[in-house]
Amino acid sequence: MNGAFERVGIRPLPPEPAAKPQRRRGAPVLSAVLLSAIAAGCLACGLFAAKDPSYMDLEHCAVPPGNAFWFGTDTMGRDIFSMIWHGGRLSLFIGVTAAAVSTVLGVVFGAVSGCAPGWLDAALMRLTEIWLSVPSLLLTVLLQAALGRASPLSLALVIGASDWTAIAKVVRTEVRQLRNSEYILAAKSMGGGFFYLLRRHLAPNFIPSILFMVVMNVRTAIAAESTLSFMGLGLPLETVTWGSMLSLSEKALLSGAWWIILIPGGFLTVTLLCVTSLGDYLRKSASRRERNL
Amino acid sequence: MSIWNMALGWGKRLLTLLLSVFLLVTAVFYVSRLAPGDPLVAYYGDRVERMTPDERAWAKDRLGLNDPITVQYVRWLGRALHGDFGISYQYKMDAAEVIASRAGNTLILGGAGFVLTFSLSLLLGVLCAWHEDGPLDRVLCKLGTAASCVPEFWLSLVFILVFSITLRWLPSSGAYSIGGGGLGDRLAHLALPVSVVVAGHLWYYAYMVRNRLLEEVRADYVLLAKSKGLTKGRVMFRHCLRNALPSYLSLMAISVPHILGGTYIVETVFSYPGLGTLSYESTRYQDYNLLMLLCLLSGTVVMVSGMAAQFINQRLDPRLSARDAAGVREP
Amino acid sequence: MPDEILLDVQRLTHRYPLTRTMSVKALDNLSFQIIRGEIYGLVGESGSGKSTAARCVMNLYRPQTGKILYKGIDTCYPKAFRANRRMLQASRQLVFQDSASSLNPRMKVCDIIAEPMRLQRITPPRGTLRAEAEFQLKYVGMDPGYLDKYPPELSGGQRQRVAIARALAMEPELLVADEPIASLDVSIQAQIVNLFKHLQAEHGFSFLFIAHDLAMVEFLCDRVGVMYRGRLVEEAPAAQLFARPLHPYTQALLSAIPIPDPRRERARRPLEFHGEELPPESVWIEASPRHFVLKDGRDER
Amino acid sequence: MPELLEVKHLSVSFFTHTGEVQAVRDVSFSLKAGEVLALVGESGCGKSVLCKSIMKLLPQTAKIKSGSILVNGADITHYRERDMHKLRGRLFSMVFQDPMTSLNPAMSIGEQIGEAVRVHRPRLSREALRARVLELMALVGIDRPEERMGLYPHHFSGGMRQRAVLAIALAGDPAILFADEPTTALDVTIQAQILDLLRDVQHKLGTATVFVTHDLGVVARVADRVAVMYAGKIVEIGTAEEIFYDPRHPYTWGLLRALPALSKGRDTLYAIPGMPPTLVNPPRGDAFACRNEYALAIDYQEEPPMFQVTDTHYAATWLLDPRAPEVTPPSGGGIHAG
Repeated sequence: MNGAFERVGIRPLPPEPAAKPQRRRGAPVLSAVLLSAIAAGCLACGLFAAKDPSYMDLEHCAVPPGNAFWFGTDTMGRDIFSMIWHGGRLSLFIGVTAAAVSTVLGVVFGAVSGCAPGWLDAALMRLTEIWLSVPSLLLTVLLQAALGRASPLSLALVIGASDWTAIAKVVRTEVRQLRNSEYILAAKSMGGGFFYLLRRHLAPNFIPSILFMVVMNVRTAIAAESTLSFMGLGLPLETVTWGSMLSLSEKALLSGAWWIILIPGGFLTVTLLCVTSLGDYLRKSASRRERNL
Repeated sequence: MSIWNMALGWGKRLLTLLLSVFLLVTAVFYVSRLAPGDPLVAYYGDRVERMTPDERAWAKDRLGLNDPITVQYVRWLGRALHGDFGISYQYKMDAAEVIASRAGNTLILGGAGFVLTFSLSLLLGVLCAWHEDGPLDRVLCKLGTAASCVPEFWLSLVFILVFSITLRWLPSSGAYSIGGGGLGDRLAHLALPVSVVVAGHLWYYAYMVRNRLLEEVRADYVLLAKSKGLTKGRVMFRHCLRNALPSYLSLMAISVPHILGGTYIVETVFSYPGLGTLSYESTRYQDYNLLMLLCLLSGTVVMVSGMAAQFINQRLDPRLSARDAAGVREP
Repeated sequence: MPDEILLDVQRLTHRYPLTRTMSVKALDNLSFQIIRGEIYGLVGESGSGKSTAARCVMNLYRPQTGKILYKGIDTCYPKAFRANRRMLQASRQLVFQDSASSLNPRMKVCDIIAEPMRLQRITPPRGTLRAEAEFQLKYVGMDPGYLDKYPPELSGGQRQRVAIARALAMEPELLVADEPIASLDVSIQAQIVNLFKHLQAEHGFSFLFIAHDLAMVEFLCDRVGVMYRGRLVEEAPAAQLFARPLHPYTQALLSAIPIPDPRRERARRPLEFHGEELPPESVWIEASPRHFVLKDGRDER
Repeated sequence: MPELLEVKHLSVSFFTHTGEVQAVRDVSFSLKAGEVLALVGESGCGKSVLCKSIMKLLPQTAKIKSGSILVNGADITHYRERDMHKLRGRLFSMVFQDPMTSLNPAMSIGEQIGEAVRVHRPRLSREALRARVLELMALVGIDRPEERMGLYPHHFSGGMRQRAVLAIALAGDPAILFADEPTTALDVTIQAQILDLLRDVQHKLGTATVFVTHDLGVVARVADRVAVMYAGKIVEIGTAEEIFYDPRHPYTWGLLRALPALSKGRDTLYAIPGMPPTLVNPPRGDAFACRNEYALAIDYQEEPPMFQVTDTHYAATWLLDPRAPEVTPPSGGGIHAG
């Protein structure tokens, strides 16, 4: 055993085994699968939902689900099965477009406000407060009125324009916080200009924290579209979306045609749930990363 | 900070509040007139379709709708400052009176929703924070997220379908049965709308309470409090909850308009005669005077509750009142 | 050859506004000079204004009054600063206290080191920016394998080395380090201080070293200034200051450091300094050659 | 003299998403009534986790894996929260590192101290409570206590806050005080005052103290006995004199040599090469071997046991094995008395 007690000094350590890539805990697999199934179904609706969603088969009004009409027909005799997929396409489109609009507005507004001198920042923030103080439904109706006729695109713009304040606030706070952080100071002292700082330093740091808000905005926008259309303030009855399908529900309630209410509403709710759980996951992983830094 | 300074600060805030409300009202006035549609319909109903152009012009003139928008605006503003908000085209009554007759119903619905939402969310939030990551917390979190995803109007429909049509337990519309009815009748009519309002908002606030409490639980001072020998309950209630309460109260203040405004959809679905249905009608039928007054009202409620929130924060949280007097250390 | 003054800070005063009417004086008539090639230590306790001084020197804050002459250019004067911007930004570099917050957590090490070169559009002498970053990283004693890592993956000492590599990539003439070792472990502190000493000997840059740890200052610095409440109370060559401190505050500060020797330490009683406010009529006198001290003006009379 | 606190083969791990972090690995030590034990080591060596695990103040991710904790002969290893809160404050209490965050910002100082008194004496009258709070504030050197009782933490400077924290910790007359780097966040001059205060209070009340620090100067000032920790283990333990004047573990040598005061006049400071290992996968054998110029081949194979040097002095290094070659400690590795 003499060799064991020989003085050998510092030896390099064997390299550490590389950390195993671990499965992220709580990844919303089910939600992702469901959501992609719904989205794929909506995109490829022409392939399997062959019936014309706007065709009114007046001989078959409010038929319960069965072999001929899988999900039944509504009070105007339209086939709910194909309406779901065709209408879903429009609902999703409005949701995504509106979220994109609100994100762009919010980021620009928030970044400007965050970088602006105090008085301008205060003025801009007051403006968002005023914006917030108009009831959102009223706001969309007024905006819609200002834009003219309701079309899916204009509705998306309106919903997006009424829902950017939350993102603007978050971006502003993040930018304010980052602006005083030392690595920004360091880059400044090395001669980095405003746009350089925004591109290289600010944006990569606040994008993860607003990502989940963007996803949540998709949810809000889908919900807002359906609410507006349901109340007759959004898209007209002939334009099929999940919301406009539900605007027939008053008649359906009287006749007890549950499928007209429950099926489109169920699709709507499941979609919202999936989007929410994806957003929740994004938020959690963003805050986890923050904690690790 | 002297009382004088404080008064100055609040005075300034009041001034900005007035200015904000003024800006809001102006913007709404102009934008609402840009909207297509015919305000005459609200006043004359179907008769409008049979009117000759001359009659139309006369009718418009009578309602003061022929002048340029700015003239109309100045006139409206001048009258409004004297407390005259014009008449509602649809109800052919003083706009203020129309609102006064409906406000009570909304206050009952919104108030009940508000009280229930906040007491329940406090309860749920504390419960979840106490059992952090335990089975109860997880189940409640999942349930809450699911509940908050359901659109209010659809939830209302489902409730009507289940409780009014299938089970026939509760009435589906109105605030009371025709021909009056007692307290029980009112409550029965309230039950469904209130539960939709509560279900829509509850989880958002409960989650807020939970996270705020957990933030406090993770603070360093909790370790010291525990090492004194305090029990978990005492630490939670005497320290964490107490520190989280000011921000919760100010959140409550901010959300007054949210919850009152949230009754909008619910009122429409349940045909509940409140301000929500009123503002829905007034936007739909371009009932300008009514619309303006409703906007003025909601703007004021929002701004006042914002101010109240700030006030609560400053008065209740010694940390914030200290920031006002920053620089004064160590007597 | 007479000593060339590289940095001349003259009567700097800086206040932080608290409310509209109140403010905190962070710097109060601060003056000091740094000679080319020397290591100047600025020590003081928290709130003494030493970090503010560093940031003023780096043009990150603008002092209310006073001048900062760098190579004869008044850097606080916007016109002069703009005219010499590139030279000033390239030849003065800053190392912060907290490497966790002074390195962008979402940038790779090689991008961090190359950032100043990219910003100043300098053609890297070793071909590519990456090669340059690799060279600098090796130079501060780190393995090139770290080039593609992100700051949160590194330890505190390694991050501080990266920060130093970034500063040195520009071949600065003045390096300002604001408490660069305060957040590190003792054994790592020694590594970083050795690195500083070694690099300074090799590059010959002037070095403003800000710290509260007097022992490290004594080891590293040529001259030391002691700050108290925004003012310089004593300034002397390091050996002299530690051997014969004159100002009561310096004496208290020195005696407060515990000695790692139980028998001697337990027998000792640290001095205390109770001068809450320095009398305004204090005068700055040269007590012995190159040893300056702030004397209470009333004592002189 | 009976042992007040006995820790036997204690191992504590954190279970995080990156794996098991073995923060404390097989630590044994004991504490007698009235003595001051210093735990020294670099950040992340587990010294603070050790204290918190004894008081059961660790987050839920931490688990005591093995070993036992005995207080006055009673085994408290498996005590639940409801048993622990009866012991905390009276049997042991703690002073934390950062006085800026360890006080409740929304409660007045007097109230916080009063609460600590009341926990253990719920039937105290108002006047008696007030008197006790004033007495405690005077004990920790807060002048004009009557005026300051009603103030909030943000009115106080760092040093004053730490005094208030100490008053809270002493409110229940604990037998053991854990002081977790109580002066690290403070300025040197304030540190000197707080250290003196701690020593005075300790003499007056005879509270046994576990003092956690990374600063050997502070250790020299306060400690009767010293335990040096590295990578979750105690590598050397002994009286202050033994550790400073006759250290046996190469890590202790390194720590002492790295003090700048001992490098006076030299060109470079001595620095322990390399970095401490991560505790997710502690290396095989002696964790310090890869930074140790005196490492033996066996250090890379097998963990050294505790070798006894004297009755009070133990060190975990194979250099103390009779089969090991004779090694002269480096100059500066021990401070020569006198």
